[in-house]
Amino acid sequence: MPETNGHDAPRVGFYVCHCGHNIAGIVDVAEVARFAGTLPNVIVARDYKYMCSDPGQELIITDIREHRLNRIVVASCSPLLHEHTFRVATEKGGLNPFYFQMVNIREDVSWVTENHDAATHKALDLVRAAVRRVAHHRSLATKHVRIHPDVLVVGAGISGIHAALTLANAGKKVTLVEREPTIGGHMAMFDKTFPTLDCAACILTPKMSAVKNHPNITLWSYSEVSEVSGYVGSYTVKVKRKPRFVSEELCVGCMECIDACVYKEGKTPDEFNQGLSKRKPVYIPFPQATPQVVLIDPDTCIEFKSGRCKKTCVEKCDRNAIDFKQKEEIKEIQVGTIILATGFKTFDPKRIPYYGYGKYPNVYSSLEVERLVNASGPTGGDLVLRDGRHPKTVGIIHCVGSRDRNTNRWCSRTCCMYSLKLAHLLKEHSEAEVYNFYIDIRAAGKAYEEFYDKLLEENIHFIRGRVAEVTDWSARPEEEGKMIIRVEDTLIGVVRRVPVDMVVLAVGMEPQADSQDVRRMFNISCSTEGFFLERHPKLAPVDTFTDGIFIAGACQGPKDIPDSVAQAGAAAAQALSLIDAGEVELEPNTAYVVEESCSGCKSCLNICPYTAITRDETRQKAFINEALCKGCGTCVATCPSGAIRQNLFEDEQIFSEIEGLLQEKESVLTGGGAWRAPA
Amino acid sequence: MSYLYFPGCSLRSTGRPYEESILAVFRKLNIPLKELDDWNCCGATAYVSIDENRAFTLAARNLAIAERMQNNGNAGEDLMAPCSACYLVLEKTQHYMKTDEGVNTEVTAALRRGGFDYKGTTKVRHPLDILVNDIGIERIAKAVVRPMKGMKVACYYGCQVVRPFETFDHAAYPTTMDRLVTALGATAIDWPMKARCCGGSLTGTIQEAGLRLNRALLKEAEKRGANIILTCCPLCQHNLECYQKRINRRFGESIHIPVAYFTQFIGLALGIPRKELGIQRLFIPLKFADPPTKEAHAHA
Amino acid sequence: MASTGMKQGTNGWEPRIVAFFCNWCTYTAADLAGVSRLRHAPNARVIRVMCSGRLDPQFVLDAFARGADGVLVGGCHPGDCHYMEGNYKALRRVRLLQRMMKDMGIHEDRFRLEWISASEGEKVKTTINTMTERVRALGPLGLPERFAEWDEEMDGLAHAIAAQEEAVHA
Amino acid sequence: MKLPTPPALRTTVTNSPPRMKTVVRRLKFESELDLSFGEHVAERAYGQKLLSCIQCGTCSATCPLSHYMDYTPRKIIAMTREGFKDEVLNSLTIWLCASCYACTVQCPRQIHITDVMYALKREAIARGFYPARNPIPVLAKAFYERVRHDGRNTESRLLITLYLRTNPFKMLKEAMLGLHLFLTGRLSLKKEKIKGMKELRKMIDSVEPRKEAVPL
Repeated sequence: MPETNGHDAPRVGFYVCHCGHNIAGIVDVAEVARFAGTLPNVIVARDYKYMCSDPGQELIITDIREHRLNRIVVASCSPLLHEHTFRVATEKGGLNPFYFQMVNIREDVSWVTENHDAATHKALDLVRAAVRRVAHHRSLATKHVRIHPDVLVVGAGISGIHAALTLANAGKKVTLVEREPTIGGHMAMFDKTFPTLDCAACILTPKMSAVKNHPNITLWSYSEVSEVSGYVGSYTVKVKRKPRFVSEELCVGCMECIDACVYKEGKTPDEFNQGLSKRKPVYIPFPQATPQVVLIDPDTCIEFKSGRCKKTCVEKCDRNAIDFKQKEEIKEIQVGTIILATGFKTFDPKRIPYYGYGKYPNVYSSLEVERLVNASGPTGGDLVLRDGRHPKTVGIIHCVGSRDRNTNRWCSRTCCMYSLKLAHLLKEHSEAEVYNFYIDIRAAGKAYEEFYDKLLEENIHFIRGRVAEVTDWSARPEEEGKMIIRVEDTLIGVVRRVPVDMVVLAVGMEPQADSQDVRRMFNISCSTEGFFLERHPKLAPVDTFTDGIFIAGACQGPKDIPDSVAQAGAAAAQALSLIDAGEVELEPNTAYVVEESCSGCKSCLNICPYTAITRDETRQKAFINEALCKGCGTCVATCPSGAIRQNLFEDEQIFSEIEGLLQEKESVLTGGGAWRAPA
Repeated sequence: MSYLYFPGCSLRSTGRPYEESILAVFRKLNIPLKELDDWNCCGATAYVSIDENRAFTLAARNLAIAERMQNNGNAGEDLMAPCSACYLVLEKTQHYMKTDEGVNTEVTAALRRGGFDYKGTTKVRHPLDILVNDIGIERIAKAVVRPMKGMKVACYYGCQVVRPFETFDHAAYPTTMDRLVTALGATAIDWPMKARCCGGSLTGTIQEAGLRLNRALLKEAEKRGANIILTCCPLCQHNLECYQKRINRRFGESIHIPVAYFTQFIGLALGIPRKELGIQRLFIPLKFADPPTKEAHAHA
Repeated sequence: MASTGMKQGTNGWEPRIVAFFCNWCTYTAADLAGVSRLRHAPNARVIRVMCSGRLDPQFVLDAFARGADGVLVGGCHPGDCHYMEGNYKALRRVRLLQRMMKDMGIHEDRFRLEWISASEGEKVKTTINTMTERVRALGPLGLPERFAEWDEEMDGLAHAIAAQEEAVHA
Repeated sequence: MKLPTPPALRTTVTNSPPRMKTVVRRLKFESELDLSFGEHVAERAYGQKLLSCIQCGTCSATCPLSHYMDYTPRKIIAMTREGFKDEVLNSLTIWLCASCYACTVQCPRQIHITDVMYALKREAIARGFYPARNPIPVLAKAFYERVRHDGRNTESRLLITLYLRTNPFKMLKEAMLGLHLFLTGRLSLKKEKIKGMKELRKMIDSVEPRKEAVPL
């Protein structure tokens, strides 16, 4: 007999929510309430417009008092949305919050069913099950765990940087891990930023050095997280620190070793400049790189290949910072919360051969152009093409690898605006005729539309049409030696051939190549496209389904700088609220051992992924460490003698749910009982 | 390795040299071909414009016959269709029978009426695909007796052999034929119109449009220094070759470039007599016997 | 009461499928299906568990015994389990159960395990639809009724025996 | 309402816009549209995605013939979707489509545009929506009959029928080419015919002819 709050028999209060028309439009809520009223133990059965509203919750609270209810069932939306709300209401009414059971008749019924009768029928079955289940509920104490105050931020692009600084300024210790030799991410590569046109470096580098100098931030660049274990409040993280072959402590970034290198000229395509220039084996990504530390690329360094280099770099370095023996290190840290800001990858335009990228030298990706027009870029900001010419006409093709079912279906959100920006910069740099080929201009942002206006005023060409092909097939003398962009001017309804000297492909944003591995490591989910999945698209945009792990920036979906920064701040705030609360409530859904039934067979021991189960050798019984148990219930299902049970998911509770679901006509129990667990 | 062979109507008239050269080349490589019993017209592009399920039925009969032959001693033999139109129509029929229930039920039923119980096992292949991917470039290269040195070839695939299904090559930038002719010692010129449409039957219907398409193709091929165009479809070949004179007359051009079937080209490289390859049937004669021109040497 | 039942379905009979969905992947996916208004067959009744690893074989048998025509289990894709490897444990048990149920003469199509990640609302829809169709094709399983029959036979037997005894001791 | 039949098929290519001869009303009343047309066509073209068109114009730009069309393929999709039935079925566009599938493979919405064009051709033929001497539907019909009759197509005979039905004088123009083909043995009047004609006819006729025309 389940224990109750002062009453022996369960006295159930049942409430069905209209949710406006969301539920009531399909499910006959009146019938549901009437039906619930006929069920055993049900004292009150009501339907109400919005149960989650204050008056709705008030209904529950007063009923508990007036009708001495000791069980509450609410049929409304998904428990993932409002279970907490109603548990609180139940508690306010003076009951233990776990005497509550929720029935999902919106996401699971009204929103997925057309037929009214079918929907109502399904709702009734679910309600019957819940009413039966709740009778077996027991009063439970919520579990609390301490939150370790330190935070791990993964990825040091603008999002990671902003999140780290926010936390550090709030006095929290932050470890910031970046895969590349320098922090700054994509933003560091940009020339100017839309719509204000202030230079990316000017606004980013101060934040970068702030990170470097902040007493509360440990910056581990050229490093990758290799292992994560633990749970909200106390995660153990292993970080792999790749060897730079230059001591971070000793190097001051004077870069004399670079000049001294036996290679007079660089031979390797420069990653930071998108391969538009060459770097030496010993290099620093760019002048303001943070940390200001050079590194050696063992794949191209003679010393590593032959071991017979003059090592002019070593001679030159008066601080003896260079160390060819440096080994990879694994560091281990303890943190309470984690923010993932691993960013995005740009679409590889080779995947659309029609645009001739990699075939015609003067077809560029937008990121390449960012470097090309940058004063500290490979050409010092001189807009000179791969074939040495200066362009007189430029065509910017929008939506490359976006809004296309053959590549990526989503809109990358940033391309329209950065294309406008590049159009402006290119015209500024070259006085060229600039064409934008777009499907739709998406300038929804503060001062974005105004920027579009400005560009129109600058007499940039805007042709509404998705480009079909870029070829060197000239049909007329004046087209000779040019690339021909073939497009329909959809606003005029005529196919146009536009000859240009330079083509810029506005490539879209994609999930990082290794996003699937990363999400597995951190035990979170990805949406269909492969971006990290937020807990709720509207109400929990930076939370994940794993408590204590938050996401910020473009790893969650295409985003521009303002949005990324905003999200980074939000993620930091979420982490802070956990940290400052000091502890977090956990579902008391842990497993426990009923000693008298335990035979000590050990079959549960190696089942538990968290090694929460040990064997008390003296008493020959299994013992579960509640602090370690995450409540998956795998051991419960494994125990041959039914000695392990799980709070909130007791066998009786689930059996009674099954019974309720299927018991259309009363008493078909015959024989069925044969399968019942020893309860 | 052996195949069932679906000639299609064109290869019995305008495309005759295509058939002759195919048979000759496969004979030379000792790859047996068995003509499909009592095959019927595939329906081409026109039939679908009248009634599509009937068009599918028409084409499906051939697939069914092929399957029947496979079950009677020709196990595992794919159905080779050299004409792009036939190739696509058969392929498309196969595709929609697999993907569209409506089509499947109706066509299968119709086939039953004709005494066919079609399981859908027939695979439709194009000779280009077979030669390069089954027989293999190496094997063909080994058999070359007269390398095509100095020949600058514009490989022209046309549309329906690669589109829409892209079964064995890219829809816009196919390379199969280019690799093949390179192996024969020739140079394949790179041009963006490899798979650009020749207008198909438009030359016969809305000729003005049809001619202009072909003119663009021919001019570009010549401009890029090609001294021959190779095709893998009777209609393309017909359009590009037989209408050259008219194109020149109509647009005041002076285009003169031979247009042959890629199989004829292979045949010559393998030293098969010109007559067996139907070379004499071409409007614009091929002068291969000549030693390569100096200019060609320079480029080769 | 439940007479508000479905009028659709030819003979009025509609397959009843009990579904055990794990909280983190499949249940979330089902919510997504809802939010995206992906209409599907109303025949599945979902029971939420934290992890498919909680699936006790008895749950499945009980469901059948109480009149389910099919049982569907949904968990995270291999390697994606929120609890590291609960779904593998589930897989093992399901394999075992499937063999058992074959011996019991329950058609394999009546019991299905699917990996459905949080983002696969579409898959929830198709899975439930296809399963419903398969089970509909198989017709009612009706274990409770069969149990009832067996019990009756047993009663008859019991009475007969009792009668005999009385006759002897009379 | 019936629109004036489209411009004659002698396409004259000029860069200066054609001079307006008749005034065409550019105002459209909703009552003049057939709002069911879009879906009707969509389901006949395996192109259900037709409705998802975003009017990007890739189809028009890939199309090697779009610049001779009275409406670009993109417009045809838009008009179909919006129910401009008469304009669509009267358009020259659907007849100019040479089924090269360039649009189909590049469409960012994966709309089977070529199949849509086929569907529209069938629709137009079924409703007699084309100028009497438009050679394409005539060719299609002639071809259809020939194949229904012999199981194979004899090109020579097909062409002759075509020219007789459209423009007999054109035959003279083609005579030289025809002659050349004869001489090279690439054209013969010998009729191609299959043995299993009865069985084929049985099969074909068993298929319900597609009733393209919907009640108007």
